[in-house]
This record gives sequence, C-alpha cells and structure tokens, in this order.
Amino acid sequence: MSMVNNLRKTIKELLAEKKIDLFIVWEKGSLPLSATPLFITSEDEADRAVFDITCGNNLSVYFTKDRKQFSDKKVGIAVKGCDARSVVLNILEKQIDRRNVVITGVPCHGVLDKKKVLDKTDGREVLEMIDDGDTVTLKGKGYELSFDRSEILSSSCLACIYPDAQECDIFIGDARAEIPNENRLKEIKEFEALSSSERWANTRAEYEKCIRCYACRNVCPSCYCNVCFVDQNDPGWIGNTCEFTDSMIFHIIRNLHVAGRCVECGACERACPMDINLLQLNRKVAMEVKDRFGDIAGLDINGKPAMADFREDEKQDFIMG
Amino acid sequence: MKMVRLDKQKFNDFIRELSVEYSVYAPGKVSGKTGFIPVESGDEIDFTSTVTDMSAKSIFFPHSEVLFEYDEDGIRAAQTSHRPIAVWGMRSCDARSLVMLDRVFGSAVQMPEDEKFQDPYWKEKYNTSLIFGCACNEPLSTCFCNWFGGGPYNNDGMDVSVVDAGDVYLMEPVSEKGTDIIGKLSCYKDAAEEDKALAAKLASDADSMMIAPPDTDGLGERLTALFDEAVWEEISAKCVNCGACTFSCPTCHCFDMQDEGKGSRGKRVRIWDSCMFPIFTMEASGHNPRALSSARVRQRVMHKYSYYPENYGETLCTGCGRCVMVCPVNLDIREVLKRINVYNEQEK
Amino acid sequence: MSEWQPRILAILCNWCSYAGADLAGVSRMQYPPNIRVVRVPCSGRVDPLFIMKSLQSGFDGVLVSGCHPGDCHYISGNYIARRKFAVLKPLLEFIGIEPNRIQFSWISAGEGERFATVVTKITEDIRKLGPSTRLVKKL
Amino acid sequence: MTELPVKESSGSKKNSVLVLGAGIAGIQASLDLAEMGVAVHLIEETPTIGGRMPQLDKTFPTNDCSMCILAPKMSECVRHPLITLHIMSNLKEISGTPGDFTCRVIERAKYVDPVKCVSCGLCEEKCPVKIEDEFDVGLRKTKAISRYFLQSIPSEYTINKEHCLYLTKGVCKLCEKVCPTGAINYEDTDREIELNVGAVILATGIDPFDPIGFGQFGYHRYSNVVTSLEFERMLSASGPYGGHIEKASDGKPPKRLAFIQCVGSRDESIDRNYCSSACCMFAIKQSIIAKEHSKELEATIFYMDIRAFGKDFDKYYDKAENQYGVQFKRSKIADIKELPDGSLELKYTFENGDIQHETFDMVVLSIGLQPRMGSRELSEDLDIRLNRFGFCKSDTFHPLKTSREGVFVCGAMNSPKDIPESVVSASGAVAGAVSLLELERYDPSVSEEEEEKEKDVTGERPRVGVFVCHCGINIAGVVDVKNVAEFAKGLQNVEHSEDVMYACSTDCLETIKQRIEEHDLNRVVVAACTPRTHEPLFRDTISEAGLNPYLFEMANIRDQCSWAHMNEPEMATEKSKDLVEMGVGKARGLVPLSRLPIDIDPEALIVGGGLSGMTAALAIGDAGHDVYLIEREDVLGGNMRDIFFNFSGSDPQEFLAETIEKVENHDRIRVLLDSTIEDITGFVGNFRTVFKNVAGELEELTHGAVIVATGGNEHETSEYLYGSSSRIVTQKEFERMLHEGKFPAGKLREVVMVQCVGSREEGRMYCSRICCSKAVKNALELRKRKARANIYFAYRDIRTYGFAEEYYSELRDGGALFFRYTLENKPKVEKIRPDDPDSRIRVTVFDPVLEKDVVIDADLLVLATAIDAPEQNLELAKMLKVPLNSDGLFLEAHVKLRPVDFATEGIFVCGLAHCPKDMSESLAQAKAAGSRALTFLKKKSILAEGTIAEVRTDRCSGCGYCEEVCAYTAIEIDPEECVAVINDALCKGCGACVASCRCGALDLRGFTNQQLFSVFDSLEIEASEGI
Repeated sequence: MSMVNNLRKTIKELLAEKKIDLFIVWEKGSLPLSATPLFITSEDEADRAVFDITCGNNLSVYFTKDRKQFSDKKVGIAVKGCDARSVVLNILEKQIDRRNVVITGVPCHGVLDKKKVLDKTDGREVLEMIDDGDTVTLKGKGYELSFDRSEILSSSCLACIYPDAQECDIFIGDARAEIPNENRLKEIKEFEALSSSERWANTRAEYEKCIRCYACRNVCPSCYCNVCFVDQNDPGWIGNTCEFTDSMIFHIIRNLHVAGRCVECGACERACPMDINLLQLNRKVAMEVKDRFGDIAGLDINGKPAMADFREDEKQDFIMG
Repeated sequence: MKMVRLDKQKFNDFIRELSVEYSVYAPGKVSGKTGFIPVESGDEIDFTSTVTDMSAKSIFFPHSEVLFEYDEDGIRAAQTSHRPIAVWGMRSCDARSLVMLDRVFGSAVQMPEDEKFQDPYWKEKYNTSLIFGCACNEPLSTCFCNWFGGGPYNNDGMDVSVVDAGDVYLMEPVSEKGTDIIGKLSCYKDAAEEDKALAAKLASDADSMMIAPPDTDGLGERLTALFDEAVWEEISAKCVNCGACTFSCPTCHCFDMQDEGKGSRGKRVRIWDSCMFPIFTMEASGHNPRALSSARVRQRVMHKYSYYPENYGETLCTGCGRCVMVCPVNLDIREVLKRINVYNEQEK
Repeated sequence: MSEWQPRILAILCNWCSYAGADLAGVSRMQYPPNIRVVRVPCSGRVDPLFIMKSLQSGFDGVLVSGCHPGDCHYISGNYIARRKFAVLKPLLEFIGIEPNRIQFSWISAGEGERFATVVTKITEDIRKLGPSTRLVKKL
Repeated sequence: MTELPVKESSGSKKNSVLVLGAGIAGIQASLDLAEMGVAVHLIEETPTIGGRMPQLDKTFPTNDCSMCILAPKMSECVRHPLITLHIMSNLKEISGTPGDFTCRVIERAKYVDPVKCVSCGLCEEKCPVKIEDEFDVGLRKTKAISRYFLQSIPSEYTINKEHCLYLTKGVCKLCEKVCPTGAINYEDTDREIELNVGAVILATGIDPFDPIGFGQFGYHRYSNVVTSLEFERMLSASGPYGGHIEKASDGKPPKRLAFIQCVGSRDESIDRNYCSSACCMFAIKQSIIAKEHSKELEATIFYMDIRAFGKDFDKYYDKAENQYGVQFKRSKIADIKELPDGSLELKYTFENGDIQHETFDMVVLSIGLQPRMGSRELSEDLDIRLNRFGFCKSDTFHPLKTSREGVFVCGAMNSPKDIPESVVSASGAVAGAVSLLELERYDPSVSEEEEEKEKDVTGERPRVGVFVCHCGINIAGVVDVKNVAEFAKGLQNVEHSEDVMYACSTDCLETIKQRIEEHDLNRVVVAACTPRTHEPLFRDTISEAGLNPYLFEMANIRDQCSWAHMNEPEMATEKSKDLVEMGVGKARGLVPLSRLPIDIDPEALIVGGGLSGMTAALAIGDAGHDVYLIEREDVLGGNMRDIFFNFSGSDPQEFLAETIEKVENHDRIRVLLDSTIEDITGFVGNFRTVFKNVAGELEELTHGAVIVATGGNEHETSEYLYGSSSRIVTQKEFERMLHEGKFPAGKLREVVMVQCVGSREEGRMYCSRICCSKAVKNALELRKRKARANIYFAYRDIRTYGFAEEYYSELRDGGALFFRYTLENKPKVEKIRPDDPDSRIRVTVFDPVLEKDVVIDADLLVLATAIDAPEQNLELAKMLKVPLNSDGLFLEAHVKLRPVDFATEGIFVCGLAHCPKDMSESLAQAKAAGSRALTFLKKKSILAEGTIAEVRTDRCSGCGYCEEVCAYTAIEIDPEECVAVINDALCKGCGACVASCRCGALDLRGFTNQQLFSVFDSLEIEASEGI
C-alpha cells in the first residue's frame, strides 16, 4: 500500500510545485477486474490513483490522441516498464517532447488478462478479486477460487524482461534493470516448431474472429497515425470487410507498422473483444528486430528507431542466394 | 395464450423440427467466443453465458454484406438464401434491439409514410424470422436492461418467450408467428399451472436481482441541454475511440459502403462502421465535423439516449452491458449517464 | 491455357534489377514466361503492402529485386528495403504463408544470367507450391 | 525548348569543347561541361562509350557493380542535348589558338545506318565471320558485324571492315539480306570533319600491359595463366563464362589461385619503373570476389609491397586477409612451371632468401597499366609532350595541363589512376577548359509558351492509346502482336490500339502524334522494348503532341518477353497481354508532372583557405562567379606552408605565393580570414551562412554552393619518444629543417626514418598515402645536402605509387637501407643519454632479410606521422548535414563516380578533408570541386525532378522516419507544424520515404501508391479457393 501512497504523494507534489499541469494514472474501475485511466489536475484527486494487477492500460496512448492533445502541457505519467518504453519511443518519434513529460515509474509485477480470469471461472462473472501478491482469489455467485497469480497474468507480462521503467524521472521504489526470463520466447519457438500448414490453420482460426473494431490499434501507443492506412480511401489500401484476407492483411501490416516500435505491452491483446492472441505476431516481429538489428523498441532514448535505420552488414539470409 | 413445456431431453428433436423450415441460429462458441451461430442440432448450442459476447444483430445485419455485384454484363443483386431464419435463445436485451433496428431499416421516422424506405436486405430476413427469446434468470452485474423499460423477463421483439426452468423450457408465444409455430411443432406438452407459477417466481427473482436504475426520465432533454458543455471532454478523456462498444452493441447500426473491384468487375459491400472512428464523418473536402474524440463520444451518447428517443420514443439502448464489458479503458456507459445526471444538477 | 501456369509479380528496381532483366533479354537467355514485371525507381520504394496486395489480387508469388548492397543508385534505398523484408518474410512464414511464395533477391545490371536463374528458380518453386490460396480475395 | 546554347559547332567556338576519349573520364568531363551549358564534341575511337569500366565486374573497395553505376552515366551522356557523340572517330590535328581551336576529326565508316538500326542482332546471328572479341579480351568470339558489347551505348551495330567478307572479298552480304530495316550500307565511307572549339580535353586512357612478350610467367604458353583483365571478364556475370571461373585446361573451377603482382609495373628492365597504382587493389578485389564465388577457393597474392593507399583501401586489404582468408606472400616469383595436369608450380623466394615451391590451379598476372596504344602518334599529331614512359606530360602544380596551352588532360592518360581519380581529374580538367570560354548563365526551365502548349487533361476520364511494336521480327517473330493489340482494345479506358512495325521509327512517332490528335488520347502506352532506353524518346513525342510527357507508360515486351521466351510463343503472347494490361493499369492513373525550377544563387562559399580551397576559389572565380573563401586562421596556405620541395625540383613556396596573390587580388574572390562559420542553412542554390568575421561580428552570406576544403592535420604522436628530444622530428619538421638548413648540432651521419607512425593501425585504420613519397623526397633532399649521411627506413609497405616509384628506386640505388617491420615488431627507440634533450637516438629494428635486430645510433629520427581529420569536421558536417566516415573524413556521395560530390546537392569536398592526398591530387580535386559547383552555378535555376515525393500534411504525424531514411536530406520535419516538408530541389525520387511512411502521408509522383495498386490489381487472375 505504501507504494500507492508514495505514488499519490508524488503526484500531489508535482502538482503543488507546478511541475506538471496534469498527471495520467489509473484509478479503480467500475468492474472488479478493471482499472480505468484517470487524468489528475488537482491535488485532491490524487488519492484516487491506484496501481495494481488490473492496471493494464498503457497510458502513453493519450499523448497522441486528438493529434497530440497535450503538446502545450507539462504532463506527468505513471508507467510500467513497457509503458515507459512507449513514452521513449514516442519521444524518439517526436510525438512527445521529453522536456514536457515527467516519467514516473511504478514497480510492476504483471497485470491480469481478463480472458485468463474468465477461463478460470468458466465464464462465470467475477464479483470480487483479492490479490495478495502471490495468490489471487476470485469470488462470484456461488464460487470462490484461489490460484497462483502468474496463472492469470497477461502473456506480455510472462515474457517481460523490463518490468520497470528504464528511462524515468521519478521511480516509486527501486527500479529493477533487465530481469532474466527464460520463457521469454518459449511460445514463439513452440509455434515456430509447428509445420507451415499447422501454423496457418492456427493463425487463420485466430484472425477469422476479427470484427475490425480496431480496439487493438486504438489502445496501442505506437498507432497514432492521423488516418490509419486501413481507413484511407484514396487510394484504399485494403478492404474493411470481415473477410479473412482483409483482416489478416490488416493485422500483418499493422504488425509491420509497429515493427521495431512495439514495446510488447500487450494492451492490444487485452483490448481485443474477440480474444485474438494478437501479441504473438508482435513478439515474433520484435524477436526478429532484436535478432537482426539488435534493437529493442523504446529502450534507448538516444537511439534511432529500428526501421528508420540500417547497417550495411546486416544479416540477409532471406535474400535468394 | 398458452404456455407449453419442452423437456430438455427433447430439445434436439425440437431444433431438428424447427430446422425443416428454418435456418436456426442459437448461442454457440466459435474459437472460444460466444455469439449466434447456425445450428442443426441442440448439441451445437452453448447456453452457458447470460449475455453472448457478440449480439444477435449480425444475423440480420452482418458485418460485411454484399449488396450487389457488377461486371461487363450489368448489375446483379447479391445472392441470398430464401430460407427464413429462426433464432433460439435470444435474451430480452437482444430481442428488444431487433425492434429498435427494424424501425431504422424498415420504417425510418424521417420519411413520409408512403415513401418509407424498406431496406430489403434487412427486411427480407427479419420479416420472415422467428425469435425464440430466453428470459434471464441470473442477470449479471453489468446488466442494466431495467434502466430503459426492459427487464430480464421482457418479451419485446420475441415471437415465443422461453423460460429456462431447470429440466424444462417453458415457452409462451407472444406474437401471431409465435402462436403459429407453437401450434405446428410437436415435441412439447402443455404447461401445467405449477410451471406457470414457477415462471412467475423466476421472473420476480430475476427482477429483484437487478440494481435499481437512476432517474432516466427526461434524459434526452438533459443531454440536449448539455450539448455544448465541457462535460464531454471529461467523459471522453479516457476513450481511445475504438469500435469495440459499437461493434458489440446490439443496437448500433451505422454502416459504410465500399466498392471492391478489379477492372470492370466488382461488388458493393455494406460494412459496419462506427461513430467512434474519426473517418466516420470525414468529408471529401477533408473537413471533419467530429474531429475530436469528445464530439464522437457525445454523438454516440446523444444518438442512443436523445436523438433516437426523440424520433421513436424509446432509447437506442437495451442495457445488455456488452459495451461495459468490452471497453478496453473501462469507460462505463452507466457511469457516463450518472455523471450526466450529476452534472445537470451540480455543475451546469 | 490448359495447364495451370503460375503468375508471379516481379517488382524490380530501375537501375539494377530491371537492367539485369533487360540484359538477360538482350543476351537471349531463356527463362520461364511466368513473371510480370513492375518497374519501380528503387527497392526502397517497395511497401510490404504491395506484396500483400499482390497476393490478395491473386498472384501466385512475388519477387522483389533490387541492387546489391552498396550498389544502390539512391545510396541506401536497398538497405532501407532490406530491413522491411527482413521483418516481413519471417513474419509471413511464421503465420504459415509458404516460404517460397515471396522471395527477395539482389540482381545487378550486369547479372543477366542471374536474373534468368532467379526467375527460373522462383517459377519452379511456385509451380511446386501450386496456386496461391492463403491470402487471395475472391471477387 | 530551352535557352541552351546551340550545339552547332562551327562559329560557336567560345562555348564548345572537344573531349577525346569516352571512357569514364571523358564521359564525366563531357557531362560536367554540358551541364554548364557548353557544347561538347565527344570523340571516341571504338564504337561505344564507356572505356575500360564496362569490362570490370566489380569495383573496389565497395564491390559496387561496375555496370550498375556506369550505365546511368552512359545513357545520360548519350542523351544530353549538348553532347555530340562521334564514335569510331579519331582526332588528327589541332590548330589555332587557345579559345579558338580548329580540330580535324576522322569519322570512320560504320557501314550500318544508326538511324535505321534497331539493334535486333539478326545480322550478327547470320554473319559467318567469327573474330576475337576485343571487349572480352579474346575469351569469346564475336562477328564481323557486331556491337562492341551487349550494353554498348549507342547500341547500334557496326561492321568491322578488316574482317567483313563483303568489304574484303566482295562476297556474302548476308547481313544486308537479314536486316529488317535496311540499315546496312556497304557504301559508307570515312569522313573528315572540322570542329571549331575553345578548348580540348584529352582522355584517351590506358591500355593494360600485354605480358605476351614477357616470357617469365608463361602467359600464352600455359593455358591456366591469365591476365587480371581476362580474370575480371571471367568473374563478370555478363562475361564470357557467365561469372563462372573456369580453367582453360579442363573447364573446371580452380581451387588454388595465385595472383602475381607488378607484372609490367615497377620493372626497370622493361622501362616501366613506375607503379601502376591500381593493381594491388585490383588483385585484392578479385581475390575477394573469387572467394565469394566459391568458399573453398584459396587465393594467394604474391607481392612486393601492398599499395592500398586510397581512402578505405587498407580496411579492404584487412578484410581480404582476415575475413576472407586471402594469403598475402611478400616474395619474388622465380619461376613458373606447368605440370602435366595443367596446374602450375610456382617457385618463389622470400625476403630472407628462403625458396618455396607451391602448386596452383590458376595464376592471375596482375598486369600494369601503360599508355594507350598510339599515344605517341597522337602526341605528334596534336603536338603535346609525353613523359619518358609515354604518358602525357604535365607538371606538379598544373597536373591537368598538357604542354600545349588550351589542351587539357585527364584520366589515366597522364599517370596511372583508378576510377575516382580519373573522375576527379576529368572534372578538374573541365575547370581549365571553361576558363577559356565565355559562358553565360542559362535558364533550363520550360518557357511559359511551351507550358501553355500543353493540353490540360485534369478531370478528363482516361483515354488511353496503345501502340504495340513488332520491332520487325524481334517481337512479332515470337509474340502475336496483332492479337495483343486487339486484346488491348478491350481494356477499360483504352480508346485506341494498334500494332506498328517500329514504334521508335520516325514515321511511327508521327503516327502516334496523329492518333493522339484523332482520338483525343490523354495517356499513351507503347508496348515495345525497354523504357530504360526508349522512354525519353516517346515522352518527347507525346510532348510534341501537346501531352505532358509523364502521361506515358511502356510495356517491355521485347527485352523481357519475346527475347526471353523465344521458344514459347503462346506464353509470350499471354505475358505480353498481361504486361500491356498492367501498363494500361498504370497509365490510367498517370497525372501530368512538371519539373519546378529552383533558383540558384551564383556565388560559392569555400570553407578552408589552404591550397585546395584557394584552387577551387580560383576555378570558380575565373569562371566569373563570386566566391567567399573563409579561413579560420589569419593566413592563407594551410599545410602548403610547410612544403618546400617536390620531386620535379620546382618550388612549392613560389607557387603558393603566386596562388595567394592571385586569390587575394581576384576581383571575384572575397577572402575572409580569421573567420569561423556559425551556421549554414538552406539547400542547393539557396544557402545562407552566418559567420563570425575577423572583428568578431556576425555576418551573413547567401550562396548557391558550398565547397568543403577544411584540410587535414599532422597527427600528434607520442610514439617513439617524440617530443623528448630535439633529434626526434616529424617529416614536416624535417622538411623545414632541410629548407632552413638548420640541423641538430654535430655531424649528421645516421638518419632513421620510421614510416606509418599512427597510420594503418588501431585508431587510424587508413594509410596516410603521402608519407612514403614525402619521406623519399626528403631523404633525397638530405642526400643533396649531406651526401655522406646514411639513411635508414623502417617501413611496412613502401607506397610510392605512380611515378614516385622512380625516386624510391633512386634512393634505394643510392644506398639507403630499408627494413620492413610489422605491427607486432615495431622499431624500438631509446635515447642514448636519457636525460639529455639533444641525445642521439638508438633505434633497434628487426631486419627480415638478415633475420636479426639491427641497431642504429641515429643523429636524427624522422617520423612519418599520419594525417588526421580535423575535429572541426564534425561540427561542419552537422551544419551541412553531410556524413563523415568512421575516420572523421568527409564521405562523398559515391566513392567511385561522385568523388567530390556529397549526396546532398550543391555541396562538394576536396583536398585532405576528403582523404590524405598529395599536392597534385589536391589541386586536381580542388579544380574538380570548382567544376562540379559550376555545373549548378552556371544555371539560373535547376529543375526539380518530376518524379519526386510529396506530402499530404493532413495525414502526416511528423514521426520523422522519412527524414531518417532520406539519403539526400531532402525531408525535414517542420518543428512548428510537426509535419514533413520535402525540398523539391533535393529529392531524387527514390521513394524510400514513401514506403517508410506508415501514415500514407507521402507519395511518389509518377509511382504513386494508387498507380502501383492499379498495376497489381489490373490482371484478371482466376482466384483459387481459399483454404
């Protein structure tokens, strides 16, 4: 609890000292499994700030909303490790002015994925959740379940190696540097081991679900185009129908558009109302970007985004011999 | 009207019998998500969820629908199946939504009576359809159907009202079509008095589980009065303008038309659109009357609770709670409406 | 055409690969007639979406070819392109698109024979795969 | 069309120049001149332009494909309206005076009418006479009627009259019979023409040394001994073996490859006591390429010194040795013997006298470069002097002048050179030539009148005309052309379609114009050959018919269809239909494009007042343009102030004084001493520079071009006890010592020179190029003054390239001792009396010949310290947004063909700022930079490209990726608006930014997304069922 208190205290101080006009953080949501974004402009609101397992939203998405809505404001923002990388990436991409943002890191131990929770309850509604740090207890009509916290964590968190902000102005507590994670690429490697047609069958089943609501895109801090390519119609890049090829190509291109820019925060996957395992492709791309170009998105505030850069002696194993 | 009872063991026979004349849709799972799927037997039905993930509107108003095709030889209407549709297991919120949508597609109030445009694609399907509703015995915490004249046992939009009473389904026709079909099918028996009593008990239990609604009287007028207020910026601040709410909503019905063609061949497709998307209102000139997120969020709220009620006398929201569940930033429409109430009283 | 013939889109850069294709012709090197060439200034102009669109449109395969590293008429366009392809190709293979559907090569203005070889190879590869189906959009 | 000076030669001598030789130097000189508005007569002996470069497969040190980089220049040259090309021609006589020469030129008979010839090649196919192919150095046969090589420009055929059966024996005429266009003309005769020009530039190039009479290495006796040029052709993908290295003995690929260096170079016995300068790198390149062809292949280079003295050459050498595993053996070849299986046994001697035998499958002779055949005769005809080796004579301070005033020389004609140096000298020679002409600035933009003539097609629906060419039987022999034309009629938006015999023939071009008129066509598609050669012609044609030239599209159904699928006529026809359909698809969406004029300020800014800066200033000033010459120090001259001698004996200080005087008194040059640049903004033609003047005030200049001539610094070493004794000096200090005659006290008997101090090792992985020659020069000067001094050299490789080799021999013959040391075993230096600041120096150096340490108690130790890039380069590079290489040297646009340009237009580099070089080389490069700047400054405006990128600002989110990927700094993100802004003047139209823009905010005119989509979508492909 002291962490949240410290966070609240920090927000109050920043506001009191007029270092910021606004602080973006989470507050308790209207549903037991949800937190919701909170925009604090006065000190008395600061006590609503929370940070817990429900705080999955990557709040840096708000910087680019409505064409850089905060461009004339000093903004404080609470960030998990992944969110911080989004902020850095958006700084590199000139969407955020480093001087106008106070990056406030919070110690992250993973956020939940609602789908995993509902799998646990067989779809039964959750009316209360208690997280004691190791175990999570769910309560609903006629049931109570307890299990290891890791079982409901978002797939992004299970593969995370930078839980805490690597670039920040304030950190609530002690920030951890890179942490080891053996399982980081386990799922990707497992999928790669399947046959091409198995992979295809799998992908097809997933992406056929897409209803083109674009929640994945809109919660993504790296997706800030004024008009997304898929919405452009002169020329129209691809169809907006739910036909599988249209959806698949939308997702392939979106993945390429966030190549070297995706911080693997998992917001897209958590936002998807159709439970598509969106992050899988993102992580595959991020893995290639790391392997081939040595880049991890949003880690180096003095770097260059991977896809705006090149090295002459890069691996080109995919070029016909 | 008479109530009949269907032994759940005979449910498969019932569906089979229904399938002779109808294409039957019922709640089912596709890749883990629930929605209404075509079924041929009761085994394919998954009736575990109170509210399916996707609403039933896509049966009559699909996400992408070919309107016509063209080539060098001319234009041809899209090929459609002529079998009538029967839907099993529609909750009251979804059934009510069809009534709301039918007004738009079939009897738009803006048009003079004799010129009313009947959308053939909707009408063809909807007019011949048969809706077996299913009352909710255990409404969810996200359900708010009771806010706008509905309720877990509301029958609006149904042809047959169904109550899940343990081992049996209790069915009661609530329309002519419903009476006809109940008369035609064979696999059930007349309900007993106890059945009727049980149904009434279940209904009142369900009603009592609903949280009392806030004051929604005059909501439309209140909203209209707030049109230019800053409250919309506050409400919309967290909205990321995706279409999860509109696409999961049983009553949202905005669409875009797109031509897909190659050389001289092609087709025109009607595709769901969302007022949340910036390009929804983008004009050819480049001007966008709803360029900002706040204007779009306001539009959605106004359409549901002010404009539509103005035209048709009831809200364009059945309180199914799907938008509450899917919103990635937990922008809860119930909180929005409460905030409107409070803003009216306190801050305006 | 009685027998199925793959149709392969080849996007070639103007300065090297297109010139290499010309040289193959001038040298009367024979290669399978299944490619359909689109000329672009530089491989750097190639948006991955072009490839997706071509597949959707029904091409059975796509070849993108530019100048060898270091040869780019526009200094570094092919390096920029290479990064895009370096991500695109593994991604498409990952989701289960047949690896040989989409291929990339470097062909210089002097490599007429290489052009013929590359085209022969990709045509054979795609013939083996059969018609493309996975991302095709039927009209 | 434009206000360009007329190209008629007679009577316009004041703005025309004759260039002799159309190799890379001649081409570069012609292009530079033509860009300045000078009419050029380019005289070439062979039937094609290109010279030696097309024979090369790759070029070092970047392994660029030679043809890839040359071909665009070749076609630019042949298309330039101001360049008149005279192939198969010889210059016989120059008379008159500088500024007003009359040149007699013989144009030899070609026997093929170039206007009628469509390069179909039927004649060659049928010609019965096989002769050795000169281009492929005899490795394959060609015919008596042929073109010089496949990618010849011009591409028309010519008859070799020595071998033609009809011309020699009066029989045959087969070519005439098969020629579909009646282009053969046996009656053709040689013609003599007179050209009136203001100046002449000679660029006849070099020939490779012919080892045939040079028995030692068994060339032509042993089948697997080849010259490096033959080997190059073998490596070439377009060569006789298609890039497969084969042994002549059995056709198998060699496994063990030996390169023997200095064949025909550095060899007094055959009067070639000069270094050919390029062969070391050539061999390294060939060994790398050969290893790339086959990993198992082993390559060994036998050498005396590896002379990798150019920019980034040493890194390349290092790569060959350490990355590719090429063996380098310093040894002398004693003998080569052919073994029964065709392999070759080499006997060679190491420095220490050890003899070794080793067997190889193939031996490549790294043949040297020699003056072109007939250069003696030419020198007599033209009255110019040659040096003792037969190269054109020029002097150190005027490296590009011949002995005859008004006649300039460039390329390898006056000394062995590699490609970039040839290009530099060509541009440099142009500076000399234009100083004799009277040139006005001209405006290349389209006049309003012309513009008005253009039909406005906006808003019209596309009305496409399709013309399908038979190209005689070239296309029609395979493709059913009529069927294709008929098919095209059915395509959407096609208003007219027809088949034509020769689309490029004059009458057909007229037909196209008529059809545009008749059918009110607003887009034209021609299905014929390659747009790379013919698009300009058709664009001009539709332009004459009032259509914007960009409303044109070509479908290549010859080079990439009928020729490539000769045995599959049906499939070729199907493919042709598809290509036409795709062409129409593209054409449908074409829109008119215009090339916007960008005004050019006529002044130049030169940064750096050393010899290079001053020379560039004079080149531009003499051409009538104002120059700002800005120098940090309070005096002009730079490093030149420390140079007192040169090999030829002339006085550098005198030359420097003359140059400074010329600069200071030049009415076009404003010298800004003691001034530093604060900021440079703008772009080609429109730069704005703020500098702090001598008074410390800020001043602003506007100018059209920038030349970077910031020079280099002597590396400050701390090695070899430098600084601890008056007897340890650098070569620069030593030169001053020699000049002033002030030597350390006492006798000067033992002098040790240590080379490569700071060069070619970690931290400075480059050769400082001039130190070897400088040390040799100073040693010879010392010898003149102190004949009894013993001189010792500790060196790694002696790199006295070119004619400096002679002086190295002289020094060596005079008794100087040379000890080669390695990085692992550097000379050891100690002071004999450690505390004495004037102590003599004990140098211990390992002698690899004797295989033991040699100890010298030296009276003087002279260190050849490296040349460093000035640190200020970084700041300047940032301001100009131009790149530096890893050594801090300015990085040119292209190391081979654009050696003084930056990728960013209007900015140039010369002198040591580019890389270490000697005085003559700096002079040549400075003039070249001046010339290149003049190609812009001579225009009142330049035209932006038509196909350039454009921004839709409403979509742009200002992420900056476009800015990052643009190699030409043509895009910037406007910091206020946060959107990309494209500078039309700088955009080259590659489209890298467009494809990198996620937002779809960028597009490339002429290759828009819309246009390309419509190509991808244009074909009706039976889609298969999705699974």
